[in-house]
Amino acid sequence: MTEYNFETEGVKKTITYLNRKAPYGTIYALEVLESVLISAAFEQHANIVFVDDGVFQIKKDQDTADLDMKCFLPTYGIIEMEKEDADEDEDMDMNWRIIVEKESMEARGLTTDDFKIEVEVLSSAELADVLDTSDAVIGG
Amino acid sequence: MTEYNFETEGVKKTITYLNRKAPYGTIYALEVLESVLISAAFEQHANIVFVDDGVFQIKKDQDTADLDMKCFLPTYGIIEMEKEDADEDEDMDMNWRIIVEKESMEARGLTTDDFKIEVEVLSSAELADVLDTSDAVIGG
Amino acid sequence: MKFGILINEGPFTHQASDTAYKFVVAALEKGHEVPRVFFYYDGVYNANKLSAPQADDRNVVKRWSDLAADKGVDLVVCIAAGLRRGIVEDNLMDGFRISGLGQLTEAAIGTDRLMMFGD
Amino acid sequence: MKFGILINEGPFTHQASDTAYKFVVAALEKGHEVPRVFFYYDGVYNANKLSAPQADDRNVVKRWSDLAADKGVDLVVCIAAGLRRGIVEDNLMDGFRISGLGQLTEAAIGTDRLMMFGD
Amino acid sequence: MLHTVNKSPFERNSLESCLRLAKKGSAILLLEDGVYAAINGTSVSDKVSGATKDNSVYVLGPDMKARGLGESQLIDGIKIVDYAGFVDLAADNDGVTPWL
Amino acid sequence: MLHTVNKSPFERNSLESCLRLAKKGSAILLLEDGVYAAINGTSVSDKVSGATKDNSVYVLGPDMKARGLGESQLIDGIKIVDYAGFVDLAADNDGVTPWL
Repeated sequence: MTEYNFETEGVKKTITYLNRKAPYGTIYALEVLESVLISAAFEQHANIVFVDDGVFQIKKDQDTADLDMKCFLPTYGIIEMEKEDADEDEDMDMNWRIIVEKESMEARGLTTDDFKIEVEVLSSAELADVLDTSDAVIGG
Repeated sequence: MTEYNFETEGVKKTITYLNRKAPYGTIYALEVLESVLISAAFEQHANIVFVDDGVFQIKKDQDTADLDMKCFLPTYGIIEMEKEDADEDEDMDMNWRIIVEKESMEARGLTTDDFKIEVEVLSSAELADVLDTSDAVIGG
Repeated sequence: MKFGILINEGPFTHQASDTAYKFVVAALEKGHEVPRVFFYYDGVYNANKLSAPQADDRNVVKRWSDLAADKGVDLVVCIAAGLRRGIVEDNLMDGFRISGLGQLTEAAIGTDRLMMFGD
Repeated sequence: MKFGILINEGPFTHQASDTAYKFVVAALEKGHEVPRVFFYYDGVYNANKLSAPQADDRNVVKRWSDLAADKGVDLVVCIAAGLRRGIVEDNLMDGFRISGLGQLTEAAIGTDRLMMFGD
Repeated sequence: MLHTVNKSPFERNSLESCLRLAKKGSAILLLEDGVYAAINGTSVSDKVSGATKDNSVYVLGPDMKARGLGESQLIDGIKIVDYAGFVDLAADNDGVTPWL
Repeated sequence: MLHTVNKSPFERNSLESCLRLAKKGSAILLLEDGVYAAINGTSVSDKVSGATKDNSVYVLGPDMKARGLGESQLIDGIKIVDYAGFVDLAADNDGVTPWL
């Protein structure tokens, strides 16, 4: 067992979290959220992107009581708050974006009114630029 | 722990194995094969059906040496032999069919020449009848 | 009526085990029999007694185990699938037993309906 | 160049762990560094020391363990993902260690490329 | 025959294969991520609506609720069942084909 | 940017999403079950062939061989790489986006 020590002090990267799976059918939505939350402590730039069925993750009115499963929606609220904190704190060099792809949203009959949190809606072409300039992409 | 004992003596059913996944990307093709082989001992009727990407399971010329993975193709040969044994043995009331759906095969640019084993090619409508008259369907 | 159950995915990652559990409970409540649940593929992970979910989450492994104790459902883990994935007697939860694939064929033959849950 | 590796699926059921292993071996052969492999989601099952595949199959768990011993690759199992799935110190293969999700963020920040393998 | 579909119609081909291979008059139950096929105004709604002409289509209520989908968004002709209703469907039809 | 696709284009939407969201001029590597997208004469061949105009498309040789696919079946313009070539692609492009 070799424990590696990374030099991360002073390094600033852009990490994109690419959420493409529907919630509850699989755990990816929940576990990727856990990793987004942890990353806040590292003060990196982050794009939290919802594409394909990932857009269903932030649908309003989720109620998992009948499934005995934990509902993720409140956790997205925490992410929204982290983003607001970063936006307002001028001493913090941390830019978070919460992005929904327009094409994915529309194919699923959704509008921004259907979402629990505030999002930036980008076209495929605009999102392609965001992905292209990411340093690391973590899929869910 | 409760061990249940089924009365299976004299019961004759038709079990359909519905293979819809490509080989090697996931293990389903291999493990469903293991269950088909075991079932031969129970002398039941069986339909071994290849639909969607399942048709790739019996593609000729598979060579997994570079992946260090076990190649399934020889096992399909065993199933073909089990079927022939059942067909030839007049005392054995066991009818096995190995079926490929025509639509799935054609969409993937395949013909029966591409397959390692002899198959019956059925149209979607004909296969729908086979599924409809199965007593149990086990997917892979 | 007798239902046989086949579960092909592990706990938490896929909903399969959750849906199967809800189905079994509803079937038993209606007076049906569920003589056997067979765990195959990654489904064998449902029998891992070391699983310790967070306090506010459901305990999938314990829930199956309790069902075996309370309702006498026969929980069978496939030996071949379990060996390669490391689900063996050492870490097997109470109420589960390890056996061969023939137990799945038996369940397919000996029940009125075989229900499959997986990915 | 430094590569960080993220593996999201368990052994055998998905090819992800196989592809990742082949990638890591090829990268090391070319003189690149692979300081850390992080096991997340069902990827934690790659660390189950009870896994005993058939003699004619590859031993995925042992292969990772040997790579840690031979090449000093840091194999980290996510503690939260491991707890819910029952991969804990009791059944952890040699060469793996259990730690928090921050170790994944570190690998994303501290390497030149993060490679993800999964379903 | 009861056909069960647990995959999103936007992500996988399970629903499509089910519709192609389910005999006319079959029952189809949409569950887990399959419930997204039951809602109006999506890129697959027309196809699913067409299927309600030939088959009895059901959707699992608890899975809709978990995903924030309401009865008002349902395609006409699709009926909601709970787990007890799922059991009834499995019992009343003479077999079950899973499209996973 | 290197985009990796490991899913069959007949089963899932991964390739489609990759093609929609990869910037022109990107590299795309088809691996695992994704290699089925690289072959001629299928229902998706035209789409993939079109993608070779805007992007550099590669396929992982060991995964083709395992699945019984030969070089002669490849769509024009797609190049075969081995694991060492995969490493080079990851190193030579300035990032990796996985479409799993």
